[in-house]
Amino acid sequence: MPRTSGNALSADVISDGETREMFYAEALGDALRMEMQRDPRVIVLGEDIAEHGGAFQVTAGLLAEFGPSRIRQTPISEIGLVGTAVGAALTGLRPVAELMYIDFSGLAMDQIVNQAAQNRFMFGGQARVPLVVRTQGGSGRGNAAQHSKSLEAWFTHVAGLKVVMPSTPADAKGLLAAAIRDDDTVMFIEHKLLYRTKGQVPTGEHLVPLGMADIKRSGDDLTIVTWSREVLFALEAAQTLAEDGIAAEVVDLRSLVPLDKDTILASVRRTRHCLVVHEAIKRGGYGGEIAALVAEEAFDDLDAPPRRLAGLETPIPYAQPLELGVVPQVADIVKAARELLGG
Amino acid sequence: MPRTSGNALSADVISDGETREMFYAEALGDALRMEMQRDPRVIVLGEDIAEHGGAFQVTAGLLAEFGPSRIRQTPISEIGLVGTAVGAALTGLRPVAELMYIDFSGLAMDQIVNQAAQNRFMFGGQARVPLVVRTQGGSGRGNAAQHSKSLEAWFTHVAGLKVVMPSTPADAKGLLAAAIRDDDTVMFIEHKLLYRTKGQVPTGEHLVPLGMADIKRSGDDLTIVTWSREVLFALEAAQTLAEDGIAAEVVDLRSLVPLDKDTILASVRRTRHCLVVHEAIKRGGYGGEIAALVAEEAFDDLDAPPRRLAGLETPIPYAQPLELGVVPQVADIVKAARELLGG
Amino acid sequence: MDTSTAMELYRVMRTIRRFEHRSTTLFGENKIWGTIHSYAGEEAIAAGVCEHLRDDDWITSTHRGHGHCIAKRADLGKMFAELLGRETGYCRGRGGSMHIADTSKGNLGANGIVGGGIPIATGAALTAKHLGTDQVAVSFFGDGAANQGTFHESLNIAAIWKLPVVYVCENNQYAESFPAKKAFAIDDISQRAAGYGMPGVRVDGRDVAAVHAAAGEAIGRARRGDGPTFLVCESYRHEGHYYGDPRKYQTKEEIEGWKTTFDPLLEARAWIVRDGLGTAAQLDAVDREIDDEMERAVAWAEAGPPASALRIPEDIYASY
Amino acid sequence: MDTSTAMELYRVMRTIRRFEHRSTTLFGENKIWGTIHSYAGEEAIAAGVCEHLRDDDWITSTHRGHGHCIAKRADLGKMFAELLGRETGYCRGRGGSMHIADTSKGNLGANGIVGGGIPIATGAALTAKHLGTDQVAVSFFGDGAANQGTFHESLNIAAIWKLPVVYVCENNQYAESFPAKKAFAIDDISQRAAGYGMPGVRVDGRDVAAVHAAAGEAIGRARRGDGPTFLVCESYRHEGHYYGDPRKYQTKEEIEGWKTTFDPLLEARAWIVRDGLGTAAQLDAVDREIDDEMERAVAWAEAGPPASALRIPEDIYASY
Ligand SMILES: Cc1ncc(C[n+]2csc(CCOP(=O)(O)OP(=O)(O)O)c2C)c(N)n1
Ligand SMILES: Cc1ncc(C[n+]2csc(CCOP(=O)(O)OP(=O)(O)O)c2C)c(N)n1
Ligand SMILES: [Mg+2]
Ligand SMILES: [Mg+2]
Repeated sequence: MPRTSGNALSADVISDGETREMFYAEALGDALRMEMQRDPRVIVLGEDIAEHGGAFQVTAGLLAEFGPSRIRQTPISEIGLVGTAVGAALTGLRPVAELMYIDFSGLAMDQIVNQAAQNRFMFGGQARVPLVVRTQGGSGRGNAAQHSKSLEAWFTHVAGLKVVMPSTPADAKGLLAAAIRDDDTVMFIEHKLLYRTKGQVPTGEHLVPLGMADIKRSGDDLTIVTWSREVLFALEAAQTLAEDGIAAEVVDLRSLVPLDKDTILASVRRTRHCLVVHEAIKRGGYGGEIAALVAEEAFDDLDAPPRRLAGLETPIPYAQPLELGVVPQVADIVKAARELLGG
Repeated sequence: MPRTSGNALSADVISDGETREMFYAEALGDALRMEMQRDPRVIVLGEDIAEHGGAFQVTAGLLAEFGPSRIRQTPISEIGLVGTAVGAALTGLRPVAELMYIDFSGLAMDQIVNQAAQNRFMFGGQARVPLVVRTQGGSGRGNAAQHSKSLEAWFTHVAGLKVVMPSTPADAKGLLAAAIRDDDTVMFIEHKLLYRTKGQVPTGEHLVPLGMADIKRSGDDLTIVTWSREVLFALEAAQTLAEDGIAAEVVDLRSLVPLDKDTILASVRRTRHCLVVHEAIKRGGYGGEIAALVAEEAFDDLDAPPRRLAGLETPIPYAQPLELGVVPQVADIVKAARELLGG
Repeated sequence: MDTSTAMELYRVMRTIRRFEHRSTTLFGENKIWGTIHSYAGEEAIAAGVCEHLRDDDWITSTHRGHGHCIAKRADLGKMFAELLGRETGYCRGRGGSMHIADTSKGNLGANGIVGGGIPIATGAALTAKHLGTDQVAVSFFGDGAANQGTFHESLNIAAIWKLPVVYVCENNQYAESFPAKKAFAIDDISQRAAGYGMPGVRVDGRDVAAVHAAAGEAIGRARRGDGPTFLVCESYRHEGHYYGDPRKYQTKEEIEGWKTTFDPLLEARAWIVRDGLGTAAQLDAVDREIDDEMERAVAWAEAGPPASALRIPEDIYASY
Repeated sequence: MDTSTAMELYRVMRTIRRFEHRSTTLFGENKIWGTIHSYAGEEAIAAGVCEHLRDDDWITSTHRGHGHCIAKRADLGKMFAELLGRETGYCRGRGGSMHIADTSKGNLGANGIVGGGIPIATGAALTAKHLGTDQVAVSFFGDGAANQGTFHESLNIAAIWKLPVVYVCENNQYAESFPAKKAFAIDDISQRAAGYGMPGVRVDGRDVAAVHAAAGEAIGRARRGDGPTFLVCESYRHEGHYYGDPRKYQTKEEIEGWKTTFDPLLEARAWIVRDGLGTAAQLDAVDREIDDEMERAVAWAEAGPPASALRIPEDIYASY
């Protein structure tokens, strides 16, 4: 079980001891299966989620176990399927809607933002929208500009949404289960290159409360605040840095909204150096929020300006060498960390 | 003619001397009319833009002058109308597509982001998309949560888009003319409460290059970086501050992308204090980008942490007293400025 | 039709007409903030359709939602209170005219996004189907909304899943300033139903008995599990698109013509008397009751406390 | 049909088939990054439609776009070079298989967004109408795309504005794993045309002569200024949705059945010989020429330089 910041924001991780190694995709499927077994109101809607088992095999096997009335394969109608899920959530079900690629969210944005996210507020608290929109983003598979974006920043800027981005199989299971039980609309954003990563995952009930960052590695020289796939890169970078005596702390946000400010600020105040790393393009990215927050609230505790390392301001190119060059790689993090420490 | 930063990013403002007082809405209409007279490829597409003259009367009179083939009133089909404009732009026209409220952009986001913005890059530079998407945002008219949002941050986070937000009638005319002549896709974001504001506007050709901030008021004690309607509030606040001897400099970004970093940084380095003000909700807002930029690049020149003053993290409420309470007002800016200066 | 149903239909229509009249005067007195969209002239649609609905059936409404709300048996005081931005309003002053919901009566809410409610009603119908109840969902929307992608995607989904939903298109001939005859290359919008494999029905939406009959069939079909229907009701809005609309796009003759040749309310009155379902005296009595009730509702609403200060994040999230 | 047209149709179809075969082997050799979607089995559609198009007519294509690109007279070498991520590729290696455009021939581009090209073709048709030329736009898309909102909104806009555009729906019976018979509650997708007030035509998309005839009428109508047409071509994709698709959603029998009962290419061959439009020997010669041309194209592409380093913002903005 991952170490957790156990901060005030939320209850601690709930999980029994038993674990086994699972792929990230498998862990997500495990969460879906357990929540569907637990609560008959949980249904899944999406494209190619039935016989095909989902574009990334997350729903593989669920059709056989739960049948077509709970594994609702939809036509290619993003706003229709998300809006249908919003209506189902408003009237008593707990739908999990899958948007195959986050790049397609531009088609469903209205139902997510104007309908799901704002419903509770607009109607004076009469209703709830317990909806999870599962989607995935990120580059690295040669899918080019319309299938590789990282768009979490859009959703963090919407009042009424929660935004979750797990980096490990265990967090994927625990956060998805928690998101499904959550009474608000949660954007659950996976990463296409994490599906085949492995890790120990609790086999029983496992809940990771939303709003709780996780210190994936501790250190006293600098804080690397990051999320999703870049957490893995940051951990590799920290390993390299350790070899020349630099102790990097890696804070995995896991949940962008609610944001675990306490864990970020406590870490930064201790290490006095903050590097924010994300795959999304830098301009207008959520890294700006984090760096601004750190500058605003920990200014006097910093020995150097907060620094952002993020994707270049370009659509994702197709050719592999180009694709690798536009988002932060391990070596880039190592370099940025050294520079931050004046090395 | 407004004073300009005349920075390196772009050519200076082009304009002849003659001016007259116009409403912001009128100045926009003037730019549309002049560009349509100048270039037969310029057409306007949108809802209620014909007989009705547009929800905010910006296109009033254009139907009579240019006829229905150039003032193309569309059905309520946001993605259809924007996508049609994208196709027209790709094939030789220079369309101006109107999205009546920026809140509706969630319906057209795919065509703006995946199609218009990325086209040139994806296809290796074969084409251009000289499209202007005119829209308006902001609260203050009791239109509630689905007609009052400020969503510029979404668009700044998209590689391939330019984002413009004029605060005065003169800038509105000059920036719209420049946007129409620009060969890239420009999100041109107006504010519903600026349409009835007045100012001197050049009557002849008037072009304000994109990417050029404007110092709307100069001062040495602190820099207020802001845009759109908050510029007017910031100027009022600066007036109040001046009365107790605080000289605030008001930097109107005008264009969020391209961003005029030079003007921001030069001002902040001089005043050593930076307050970023915008109407959009703070979390994930473009203010984070500005504050992070200032922290990263001017850290040692700052006497205090950069500070953001922005909308509260809530959908816009209907009741007037509540509505006024969720976005920065003049008094809030004055208070924040005093705090920033340790007063 | 029996007397009580006919009188009830009249009562609902007359209540809507009066409500719109009152809210218009309140708006004129600057007591209402934002915008309001009058349903006057279209009362027969909401009344005729909702007469068949139970409190546990769902509707999704539009920016022009007062009529749907009233026909779904909303409390008039709470409606006025919402328009007046009071804490006692349906949405505690957070929503206003374009965002009134009454979930206790199955009204999932008005919507400021044209076409925004169509998939939501589809989802409500999915809930009914999933839980195996005989509940029905009805989505009200305008002619303009029928050109939105949400209309297309939703009708197809409902058709392939045979969902218990009725799509009610209120064709009042205009989408703001855009006439339906220009926004469509077809005369009869109900023709679109065939493209989804569901029944399409067109009815005179000014004739409450006709709407009532057509809606009864469609809702019965949905309740029996026989799938969705697309019902188009031809109508006309008596007022501008919004309070203050200069209506440059319509002629006085056109407007007066529609109002005088077939006013849904006057025709309902005439029909009731003609068919001996009620007397003029009885109808007059109903009118008086409604007018009194309306004034009581306005008074109650005006006496209510202003919307309470926002609680963030509590007003926005169920848990945070 | 005259000999040269028939032989040209065969040449295009055979070129597409071969191109898909070759790109599949290159993919198998790990020389292609990302994904490719084979058009094998649907060649008659692109060939039959584009035979009527000029270089100044426009098309919008899809993720399964190689066939449209070839039928619109693209350079094979530049296509392979793009798949191989070379600077000499159509998009300088920035786009890949899902993003090939050839604006010099009016191909506005493949599209990774299902339904994304439909409004774009509509806009191209608006340009033609606005400039008063006789150019035509054709939008190719699949059965799955016909359930997207963009389809609905675009067809309505084209109908009310009488735009010179032809919407070609390639019904290959599946949207990834979702069979059209489940995604629609109607058998004949072309029925939807009536809901927009435009002609709807259904044709056997495996029969190139039939496609050619139907497309000729539709494109002629558009060129004459008589407005849009919705043309549905029934077909089947011989390969999986993407390279490596396990095809759990199809049976071997079904796949083989479609391939053997009516392979568009073999049938075209048979038809040409039967009608004496060409001899087997001539067709064999065409096959050999195409195979040689293909190898030359692959060799040229493989010899090309890798995609050059990105220039930011120059690669993204025309001016910044
Ligand atoms: C998505 C969206 N586009 C545009 C608008 C602006 N708008 C509000 S009402 C309206 C007309 C709606 O016409 P119709 O659907 O026929 O309903 P009606 O007003 O006639 O009842 C428009 C364009 C909106 N609110 N939402
Ligand atoms: C908006 C969108 N939704 C989903 C996808 C994923 N996807 C790619 S191809 C495809 C199936 C398309 O089916 P169809 O339109 O019939 O075209 P076909 O692949 O059969 O040629 C899907 C769902 C996508 N690329 N874009
Ligand atoms: Mg209407
Ligand atoms: Mg298909």
